[in-house]
Order: sequence, then C-alpha cells, then structure tokens
Amino acid sequence: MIPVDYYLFLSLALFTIGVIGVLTRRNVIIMLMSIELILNAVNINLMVFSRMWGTVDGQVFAIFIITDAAAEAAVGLGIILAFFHNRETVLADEMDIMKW
Amino acid sequence: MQTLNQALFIFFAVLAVASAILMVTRRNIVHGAVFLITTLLSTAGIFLLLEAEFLFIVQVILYVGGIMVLFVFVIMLVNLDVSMRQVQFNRQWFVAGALALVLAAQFLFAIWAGRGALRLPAMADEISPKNTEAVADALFSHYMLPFEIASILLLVAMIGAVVMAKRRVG
Amino acid sequence: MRCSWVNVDPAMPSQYIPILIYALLAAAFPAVTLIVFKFIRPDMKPNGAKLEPYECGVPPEGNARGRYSVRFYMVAILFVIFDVETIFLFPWAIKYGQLGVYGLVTMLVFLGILLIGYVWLYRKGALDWV
Amino acid sequence: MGHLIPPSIMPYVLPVLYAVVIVAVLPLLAGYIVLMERKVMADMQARLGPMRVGPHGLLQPIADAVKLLLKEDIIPDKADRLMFWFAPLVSVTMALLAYSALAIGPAFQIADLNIGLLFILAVSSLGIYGIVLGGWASNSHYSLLGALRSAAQLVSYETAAGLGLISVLLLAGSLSMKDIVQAQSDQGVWFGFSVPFGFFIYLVGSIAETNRAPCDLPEAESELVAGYMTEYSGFRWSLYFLAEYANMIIVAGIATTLFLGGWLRPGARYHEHIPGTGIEWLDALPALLTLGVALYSLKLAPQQPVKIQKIVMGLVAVLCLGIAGILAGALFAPAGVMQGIHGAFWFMAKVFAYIYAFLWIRFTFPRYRFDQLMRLGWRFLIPLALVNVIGVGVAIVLRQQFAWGPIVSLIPTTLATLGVAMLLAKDDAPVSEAQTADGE
Repeated sequence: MIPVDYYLFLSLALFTIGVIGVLTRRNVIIMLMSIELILNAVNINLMVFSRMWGTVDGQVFAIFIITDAAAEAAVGLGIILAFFHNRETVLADEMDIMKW
Repeated sequence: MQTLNQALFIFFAVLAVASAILMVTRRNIVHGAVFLITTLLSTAGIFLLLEAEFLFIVQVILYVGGIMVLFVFVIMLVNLDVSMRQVQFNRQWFVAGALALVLAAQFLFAIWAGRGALRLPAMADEISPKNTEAVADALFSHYMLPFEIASILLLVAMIGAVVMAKRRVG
Repeated sequence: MRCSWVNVDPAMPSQYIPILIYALLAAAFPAVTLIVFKFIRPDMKPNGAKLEPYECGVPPEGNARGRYSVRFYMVAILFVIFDVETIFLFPWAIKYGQLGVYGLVTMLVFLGILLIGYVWLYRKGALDWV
Repeated sequence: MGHLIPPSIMPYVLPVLYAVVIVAVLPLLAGYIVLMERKVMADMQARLGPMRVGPHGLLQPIADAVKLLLKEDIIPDKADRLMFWFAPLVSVTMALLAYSALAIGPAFQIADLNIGLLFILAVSSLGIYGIVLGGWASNSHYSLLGALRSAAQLVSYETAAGLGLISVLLLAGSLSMKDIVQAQSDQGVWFGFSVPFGFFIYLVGSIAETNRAPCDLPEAESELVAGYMTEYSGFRWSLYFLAEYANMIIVAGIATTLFLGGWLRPGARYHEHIPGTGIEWLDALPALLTLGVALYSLKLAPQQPVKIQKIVMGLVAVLCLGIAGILAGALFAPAGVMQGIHGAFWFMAKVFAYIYAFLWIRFTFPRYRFDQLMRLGWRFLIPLALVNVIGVGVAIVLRQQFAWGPIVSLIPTTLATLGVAMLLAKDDAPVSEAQTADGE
C-alpha cells in the first residue's frame, strides 16, 4: 500500500515547481500555467485526504478548485490578450506602465 | 495487484514531476503547454488510483480538455517567435528560486515529521454508493450554496474575459 | 458527510486495467506501423520545394506563426465556461430522479444566473462571429 | 483452458481479447466506411463509384491502405519535427481509446465504467490536441488557420451535444452505457422518441464535431486547401483520416446507445414465438437478412467480368453465409450468448444506419459558411439545448408529482422546445456579408 506521505511528497514537488515557475519565468503565460500547476498540487492533497477519511468532501472542493481555475484562466488570459494588444509583449517585467 | 498499483503510482508520479520540470524550463511555450497537459493527465491517473473516478473524468474534461485548450489558443494567438529569442528567466531568478526551495524545505520538514502517522484505510465496512453519485449527493445537499455561487463565479469570469478581449475587436 | 464509497483495497478500480492495456495497444498501433513502414517503403529524400509549406504553388510568404483573430479566443472562453456548467449538470442529471423538485429549483437558479450572462453576450454581440 | 490461465488474470482475458480485436478491425472498418461513402455518393449522383479493384470495388480500401502506407513521407523543413510526429498519433490514439467504454452488445465491452459516457466524451475531447498541434507544427498559414477553425468548431458543438445528451441522462439516471440501454429496455421506449429534440441537437452537434459536410469547414478544399492536414502526406495523413472515421463510429455509437436503444432489437416488447419452437419471430430477422445478402452476392458472383472477381464475390457470399450461420446458431444457444451476438448485430446495424444518415446529409446540403456555422451553434443550438434540458426536468417532476405517464409528460416539453426553436430561428436575422473576416 502506498502511504499518504508519498502523495504529499508528490504534491509538494509539483507545488514547488509551480512556485519556482511563477517566481522566475518572465513569460506571463508560463506564469499562469505554473499557477495551474500549483492548483493541481492542491487538488492531489484534497484527493488523498478525501480518500483517507472516506468522504467525498475533498472531491467536491476539488471540483470547485477546478471551476476556479477555469475562471482564473479565462480572465487572466483575457488580460494577457488585452495587454499584448497594447504593448506587443507577454513578458512580466516589461509590464511597467504603472511604475513611477 | 498491489505491485501494479505501486508501479502505476511511481509511473504517474515520475511522469508528472518530470513534465512539470520540463514545462517550467522549456523555451518553446507550446512544448511547455504540452508538458503541462502531460502533468495534468498523470495527475488524473493519480486520482484514479485514489478511486476518485468522477474527479478523474472532471480533471480530463475540464482541465485538459477545457482550460488547456484555452491556453493553447492564446499561445497560438500571440506571436511566439519573438519571445522565443528573449531571455526566459527574470533577473531575480536566483533569489526567487532559493526562496521557493526554502518554502519547500519547510513543507518537507512538516511532512517528514508527521510521516507514517497518516494511513489510507484499507477497507470500509458498509456497502457504498458509486463515486459519482456520492459526489452528486454531497454537491446537491451539503454544498448547494457553494454550487450556486460557482455559477456567479462563472458569470463574472465570462463577462470579465469577454470585456477584456473584446476591446481588440471593437 | 461520511459516505464511504470505498469498498476495496486501495487500488486502481479494476475495470480500468483492461482500459490501460487497451490504451497501450491503441497508442502502439499507429506508432509501430509508422516506424515499421518507414523501413519498408522506398525511401527517397525529398528536397527543395517539396519541403516548403504549401501555399498554392507560389513561394510561401512570411512566417505562419503570426497572429489570428481574437474571436477564436472568445469561442474558447465561452467553451470553457459552458463546459464547466455541463460538468455540473452531469451529476445533477444522474441524481435527478431522487432530487425531484429540489433538484429542479437548484438547477434553475444555477442555469438562471448563467443565462443572464448568455443574454448579455447575445445582446452585446459577442456571439456574432462566434 | 481454465488451468492454463491463473485465476487472478482470468477476468481480464476477454476484455483484452476485445481490445486486440477492436484495434485490428477498426482501421479496416474505417476503410470500408470510406468505400460505403463513395458508393452512396455515387448512387446519389447516378454513378457507379469504385468498380475496378475487386468486384464492385470491394477491395478498394485495402488497395488504398497499401498505397498510403508506401507513400513518400514528407516533413516540411520549417515544421516542428517532434510535434509534427506526435500530433497525428494523439488524434488516432484518442479516437481509438474512446471505444473502450462503448458497449457493442451486452457482452462485447472492454470495460463497463460507472462513468462510461463521460469517459468517451473526455477522451474524444482530447483529440482536439492532435488537430491543433498538427496545424501548429506544420508552420503553414493554411494549417494553422484550419487547425484553429477546426478546434473552434469542435468546442462550439461539443457544448451543444453535451447538453443534448444530458436530457437523456435525466431519464436514464446513469452514466454507464449498459445501464442507459437497460433503462430504455425498462421504460419500453427508445429515448430518441422521448426526447426528439435531444436527438436532433446531438445529431447536428455530432455532424459538426466530426467535421462532416455540411460542416466540413476545416477541410473546405475551396478555401483552406485541406485545413490542418495540408502539410501531412502519406501514412501520417491517413492517420488523421482514420481518426476522423473512427470518431464517426464513436458518435454513431453514442447516439445509438443513448437515443436508439443500443443493442435492443426493434420491437423489443413483441414476444410472439414461431409456432412449435422457443424462438421469437423477430429474432430470426438478423439471420434471414444476412442470408439474403449472401444469396444476392452469390447471384452476383457469376456476372463478374474477371475470374478473380468471381472468386472474391464468392468469398463474400461465403462470409455472409457464415455470419448468417452464426446468427442462426445463436438462436439455439443459451440466452446470454444469443443476446450477446444478436445485440452486437443490432448495435452495428443501428450504427451503420446513423452513418448512412450522415452521408445522406452530406450529399444533400450545401456547405455552411464559417460564421453561419458558429452562429447556428452558439445562438440556436445551445439555448435550444438548455430549454430542452429544463423542459425534460420539469416533465420528470410532473411525472413524479402528478403521476403523469412518461409519454404524456414529455409531449408538452417537446412542444415547448419546438416553440422556442421557432422563436430562435425567427430571431436569427440574415447574416451580413461583412462579417466573414477570419484573420488579420
């Protein structure tokens, strides 16, 4: 039997990779994809604890997280497209219109 | 059966982590998206190992078949060849990476400290409904209000995204 | 909310094992055929114009990875939103017999809220090319 | 046999056998659907269609397959080689994988999943990556535009088709393909008759989803050359083609299971026996039908011009005779075996009837313009499907609360949906010519 720890380690690995992606990449689309990775890692945790307690609450929460990810991706990518239209770039550190 | 289960877990886990790493490091963003799809699919496999059948299918339909399609569309919409030639990582990457690893180390310590305390139950005593129906039961009884609020979230997302993107058309 | 659907030893639900085998077969069939026939067929190295993208016989112009209409994005976003909605409808549909009037009202509220958005899009003309 | 196989593997032997059979047979079946398409087209245009290779062109698919396998394989210089290689494989694998939950008769199914229908939908929605990535990897204007269009069309109609299916799920109360057919057997009516609008929406949606004419915009030769397949050649091209035809069988299979009673025999409630035997009249039908086909091809065999064609036609007759024999023999076998074999026969018969409807539509209607197509999906089918789902929901509540009959409660629903359909169609003003621009 696979212990719960293994799932948690897997989730942690994905989470860390996602965080590193968000913090270090310049491309905003890849940053958004890394955020999806982070949400996904959270889903693994919810799923394994749901299995552990023998309830489905974790799974219901995971559905809501996926819904949330859909909303986030839709709006985030809309913003990226609008920005790309104005500035012809998708790099985060060039998005400095509001810098003083 | 048990060894098959473990083999599958290791396969899915290694696949997920490897393609996640590739996703973050690839220069070509389309390849990055494909690697993210691979990660999400292997996560779906993990869900199946945890007997969350309905979530497995939700993950495949919504995450892989829906959200990632959105990403792929946007990647095709923005010109990719320019960004391919640019520097991929920002200036603070070293500090940021170090901080992320520190965070990871903290979590690792926490899980390590509690290892072995958590176990998956082997068997349940009562005869149970099917997974999809169990999820539906929970969703439409206990979680009815969040469910309705989810539709407001979707409404807001729809309007927000269309307003954002529409500016280019009009 | 303690309803344990778990009644077997933690393992992949066993009816997925044939699917796993079938998936391997289904992936192997085209790949193997592709590789095997690579060695069988008379191999001629294509060159010159054959290797250029087809543009009705005239030399190809510019890079194809340019930018396209943002309307494709609108389709994708509406698809994602409605896809999420459909996914919520599936468990509702299979439980509907037991839920009765309560289920109907719940779903009417859910769909009603989304319908507001749909009508807004309709009036706004976002569905036009779309 | 039993002692050769360890008992722990025993339950997986049959499903794996089916899996092998499906992977082996499906490409052949797709080839013969191409032949069927060409023959039907020829018939509708008062031509003969393929006649040269084999009697009445019966060996044409095999010749085509050999040709495609041996054709030159070109990867354009500017293409992304990895993705170019990978994309058709994704397409075809996903198309094949969708079969795993399809119940071809009560006995022939790889796995009876609790979420069977969703599994099929999920897997076939992954096929879109094959299209988009293939179009992108080719690095050609036509390919990318075709891929985006194809993907846009696919996702638009997937929503409508999914909503059309939900109206049936309300009645069936399960996602397992077997249970859905069982529900139709229990309620004594094919759901296509209960929710005609669900069926209509799914029919239109499935035509658009499989990129068949009149919705074959992504491959419209007159404007986009070949859409996402423009740069593909030889066997890779045929992989995309195989995926398309496999998807056709899949949507036909879904429609058969959900709307046309799956493997149930037409007139499943009619139980009159042939006097003196335990055989029902209608159960004798499959054997008699195939026997008729066998006799007909036996009659055709001497008329063939070349000797080898005579032989091939004779072989076809023998094959049909063999199938007739199996179907007839099943009548005397135990009930389970008999239902398995006859169920598979009826299922395939309905699938082919559905595909025939596809072809009929293809050769009857002119092609849509892209904006008209998207308009039809988003402004007509989706609201109609939503109204239909709500209507069926209300009907079921009425049935529960006031004990209305299943048919009686669904008639107002159908009428209301019809009214909404007419309202929507009226509201859809003619499209202005200005809105056809695709790219920038």
